[in-house]
Amino acid sequence: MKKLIRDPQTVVKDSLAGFAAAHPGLVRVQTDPDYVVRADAPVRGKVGLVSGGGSGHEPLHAGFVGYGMLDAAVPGAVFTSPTPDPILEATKAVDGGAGVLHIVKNYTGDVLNFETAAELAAAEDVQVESVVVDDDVAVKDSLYTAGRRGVAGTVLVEKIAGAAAERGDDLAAVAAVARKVNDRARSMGVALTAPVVPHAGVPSFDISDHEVEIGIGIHGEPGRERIEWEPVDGLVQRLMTPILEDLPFTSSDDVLLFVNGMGATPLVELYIVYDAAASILRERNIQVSRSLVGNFVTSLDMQGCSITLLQLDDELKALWDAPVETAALRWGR
Amino acid sequence: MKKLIRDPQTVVKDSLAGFAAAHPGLVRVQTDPDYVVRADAPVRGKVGLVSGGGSGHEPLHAGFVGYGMLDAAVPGAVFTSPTPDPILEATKAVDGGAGVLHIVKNYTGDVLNFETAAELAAAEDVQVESVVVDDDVAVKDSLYTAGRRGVAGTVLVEKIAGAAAERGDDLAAVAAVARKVNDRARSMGVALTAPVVPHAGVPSFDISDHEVEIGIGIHGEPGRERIEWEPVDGLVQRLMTPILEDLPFTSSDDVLLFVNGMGATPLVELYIVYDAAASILRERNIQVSRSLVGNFVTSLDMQGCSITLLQLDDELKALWDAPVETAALRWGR
Amino acid sequence: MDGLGTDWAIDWVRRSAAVVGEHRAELSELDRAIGDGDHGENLDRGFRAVLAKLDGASPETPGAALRLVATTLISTVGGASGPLLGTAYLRGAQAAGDAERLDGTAVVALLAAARDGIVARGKAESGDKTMVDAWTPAVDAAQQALAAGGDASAVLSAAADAAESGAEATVPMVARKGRASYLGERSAGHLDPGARSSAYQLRAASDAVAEG
Amino acid sequence: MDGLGTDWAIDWVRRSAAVVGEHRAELSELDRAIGDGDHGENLDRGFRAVLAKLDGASPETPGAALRLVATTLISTVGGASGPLLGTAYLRGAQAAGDAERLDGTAVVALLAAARDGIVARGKAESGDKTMVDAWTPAVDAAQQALAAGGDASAVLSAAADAAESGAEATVPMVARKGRASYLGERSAGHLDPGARSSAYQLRAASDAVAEG
Ligand SMILES: Nc1ncnc2c1ncn2[C@@H]1O[C@H](COP(=O)(O)OP(=O)(O)O)[C@@H](O)[C@H]1O
Ligand SMILES: Nc1ncnc2c1ncn2[C@@H]1O[C@H](COP(=O)(O)OP(=O)(O)O)[C@@H](O)[C@H]1O
Ligand SMILES: [Mg+2]
Ligand SMILES: [Mg+2]
Ligand SMILES: [Mg+2]
Ligand SMILES: [Mg+2]
Repeated sequence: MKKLIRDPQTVVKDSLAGFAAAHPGLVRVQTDPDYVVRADAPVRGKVGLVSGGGSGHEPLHAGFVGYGMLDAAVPGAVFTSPTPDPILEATKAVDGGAGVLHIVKNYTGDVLNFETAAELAAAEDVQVESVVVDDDVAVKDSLYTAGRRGVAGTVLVEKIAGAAAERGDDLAAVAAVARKVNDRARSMGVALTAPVVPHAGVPSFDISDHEVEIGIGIHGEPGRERIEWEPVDGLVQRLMTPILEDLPFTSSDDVLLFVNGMGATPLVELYIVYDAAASILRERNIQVSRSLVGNFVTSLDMQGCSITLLQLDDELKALWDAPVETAALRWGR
Repeated sequence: MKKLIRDPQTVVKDSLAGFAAAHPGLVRVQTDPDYVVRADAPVRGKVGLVSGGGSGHEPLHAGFVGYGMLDAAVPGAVFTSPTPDPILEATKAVDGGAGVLHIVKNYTGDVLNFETAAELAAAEDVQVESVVVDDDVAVKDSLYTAGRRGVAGTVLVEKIAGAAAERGDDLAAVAAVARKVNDRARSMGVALTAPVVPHAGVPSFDISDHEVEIGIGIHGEPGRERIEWEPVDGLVQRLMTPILEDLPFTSSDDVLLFVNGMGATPLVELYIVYDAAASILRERNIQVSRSLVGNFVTSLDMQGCSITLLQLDDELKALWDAPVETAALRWGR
Repeated sequence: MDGLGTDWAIDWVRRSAAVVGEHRAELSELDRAIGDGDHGENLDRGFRAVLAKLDGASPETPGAALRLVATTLISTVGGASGPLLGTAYLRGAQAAGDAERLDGTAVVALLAAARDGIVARGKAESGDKTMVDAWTPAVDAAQQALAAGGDASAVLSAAADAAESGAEATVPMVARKGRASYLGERSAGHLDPGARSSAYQLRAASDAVAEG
Repeated sequence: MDGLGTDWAIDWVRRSAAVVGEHRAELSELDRAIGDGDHGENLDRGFRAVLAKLDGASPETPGAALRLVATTLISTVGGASGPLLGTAYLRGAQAAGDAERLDGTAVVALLAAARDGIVARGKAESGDKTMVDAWTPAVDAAQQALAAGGDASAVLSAAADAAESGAEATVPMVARKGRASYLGERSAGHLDPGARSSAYQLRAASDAVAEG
């Protein structure tokens, strides 16, 4: 295995050190336990937003810490949810008196560890609300399963809830906006290759040179189905159909179209995916009024992408357009 | 070969269609010949900036079209310089009466095709100046060679010259700033894997699972030297030493440190590279006052990175900090 | 004095750490097939931290030793298995209370409490292809061994055997909890990593009796 | 009437297009070794465009046919070879002027002008491992054949032979121009793709004589 690393054991710490050095005005990086907070945290009177999860999905989450988005990010080991300690410390560090929202991707590990941290925070008199993101339509949801995964839609939740917090919404209102985004967002992904986790040193699954995995997650889990490679329009149709049917999205809806790279797919391809997805929406008379294309919720060096649709309304558009200043998403300042 | 494409022959056109659809307020995409211009081009009285080159380096160049940076980008076929026609058309389309600067990466094909376009533009009474970017220290420069390649430093030239044009500098002044950036920028890269060009379908060079190429370019050319993989600090040292010695950068210099991903290297690794490079600068008492980390000048799905140092002064810092609004680089608005 | 003491508990912990370290690659490989490939890494990180903690501490009761395991796993493992196993050891420790020695009845109570803790947190049922499918047969077998007049040693030996068979029995199951559930039908045909590691830990508990 | 006419020129162009198409993969493979792997693709794109243009045009002189090749290559090939070969055909066309037929002297002048065009634009010298290393021996051989009393056919045949040997002779060279120069010493041991494609085009010119 070749990677630009020192040692598989120190990947997260070393990367955080670089992140701290590269963005001194934006964030502070705490160590032992490890988490990243806005340079000006805690912001008095503002609801604090904390997210986190396994590392390997960069820029998620640390790349979204800053004005108008997250107040703190808590990175676990690669693909492994963080433990409660750093979540608790981050929660306390960003509490400006208005309470803290935990944005948690729906994985058993993330949910359990954030849950424990929230209980511990409550015991220290920090008001915590939690929103669980589960936008991945590849996974069947039911009371008797682990439910849907949280994938790329997380960025949209973090951006929009962050804007709501920044405009002064209280904790219940910020949580409600976050849930609204999650309720209206649907995602699905395809992988051409599997990621290589540093401490494993081999691809997370084996796949031949002419096959793709449909319905993959962001942790190197195999997907729901393996098929022969086909040109982009067919692959995009396989992602779009379940997405469109699920909400469902219907004619004259107004959407944000988000094409997310898994980390090793060139931008030139992501824009081709965007083109294919936009055509499908055009046919269905669904209007795309906002868009996002790039590597935002990745799976190390996996090749592939996910598509996310978010049903917009005026409030969500205004919050999406509101200024944001983070390492990985920035506009308006 | 698996890629998220329709057909190797239509990769550039399909991707441009997606780019146009994703960024309607920012750019217009012209076809036959193909180029991308600012939505508000030509900007009256402002020097127009045109760059271009082979595709496959996205977001370079189209991702840098917009306020405060390029007025137009001219994409050739993958890894192949564009022909004079689209360069000429783009040049005319962005001429706001103050002349046009061509920013050309130093490759024989790019230089020759831009040269021809500039002659044709002059014949149509458009004033054109050209700046050739050649920041890659991996290549020995001499009168009797093709000279150094233009690599990641191109982004810095485009950003800073774009800011100079936006503040109202005339053509000679914008060209002078662009040359100043090029004179003070030095880059070098390392590859872990080779890119797969769509119409080739196989990696541009063969490399084993325990070797790396030092001193690579951005077109899948093999580098100067092949060595056994080693941990990041050693690799970064091999890039930094020639960079530092070349200008040379000396103690108490103030620099911009730019870690650029080649397209398929996870951000988590790029920040580790940043950490390693920043340590070396710290030891040498060189101050890092600006930084950039991400995939900006890529080589399709190559794994690897380049490091660029730019010696700063107050003017360059102010121009770097000036507002920019493009698909891939944005701040201040 | 009758029953298992603190030495047993400490030896259990050390043996668990050793067996997890030894099978780290196997556990991650099992997890690679139907999860995200980190289970061995996660538990090994946790148990190495437990050993480090143990060196600086001298728990005075089995319960104290297990509480140390619980808090350390919770604060070092992360993922799903960290809080689940952490809760198991925590509830086990609570069941053991301040007792200096645990007889068969106490051991059964400890195991049942641990299993209940996993279920309370993870909401998995038997047959969902999780570590519960090792723990529940283990608890059942332990109860039967006790009813048949077995002592602590017999109880643990029965639990370890049943956990092993339970883990094997996860192979044909279709996962309904944890990451493997994302695979749907494709999860069948693979052994659940958490069930396997649970079986290792229960075997360690039984093996430690000889020394206890 | 003596010498080569428009039919010859058109046949040359068609043969060049055919041979480039046939050897597209080989040319790209040569370029993959010491460049960026697109040389066959580039020229094939250009010559296919030339064929398309030719179908809608009926050039009246050899010069007009070569001018069509020149402008089409310049506007479709890109890269280094596009402007270089484009300039070669443009200068060749200029040398041919309005003549309806080209004798040996005119063919030598055409080849020399083409070569000079490449050198003027690309600044490569002999031995730099570029297409110049095919063109310069070709021009030299053509001049010798003419001096020895050869006609246009003999001149082209000598040029084609010399271009081929010239291309072969690039193998040991260390590149000093073009992308291959970035490899330094590592460029030795490989044949230059532009020299090979130039030799193919000159062979096509010679083969076309039979039909011209
Ligand atoms: N809801 C649950 N209840 C019980 N056990 C579970 C549950 N979810 C997951 N597990 C267990 O956790 C194991 C995976 O642990 P691990 O790989 O360390 O965590 P993660 O899935 O977060 O990567 C599974 O093999 C399974 O036995
Ligand atoms: N300065 C130069 N002078 C003459 N020929 C050159 C020069 N630079 C490159 N070439 C020729 O161009 C060929 C490469 O063409 P091609 O691959 O189409 O363009 P690119 O190098 O832009 O990808 C080389 O093999 C060489 O023969
Ligand atoms: Mg995990
Ligand atoms: Mg090329
Ligand atoms: Mg796991
Ligand atoms: Mg080439």
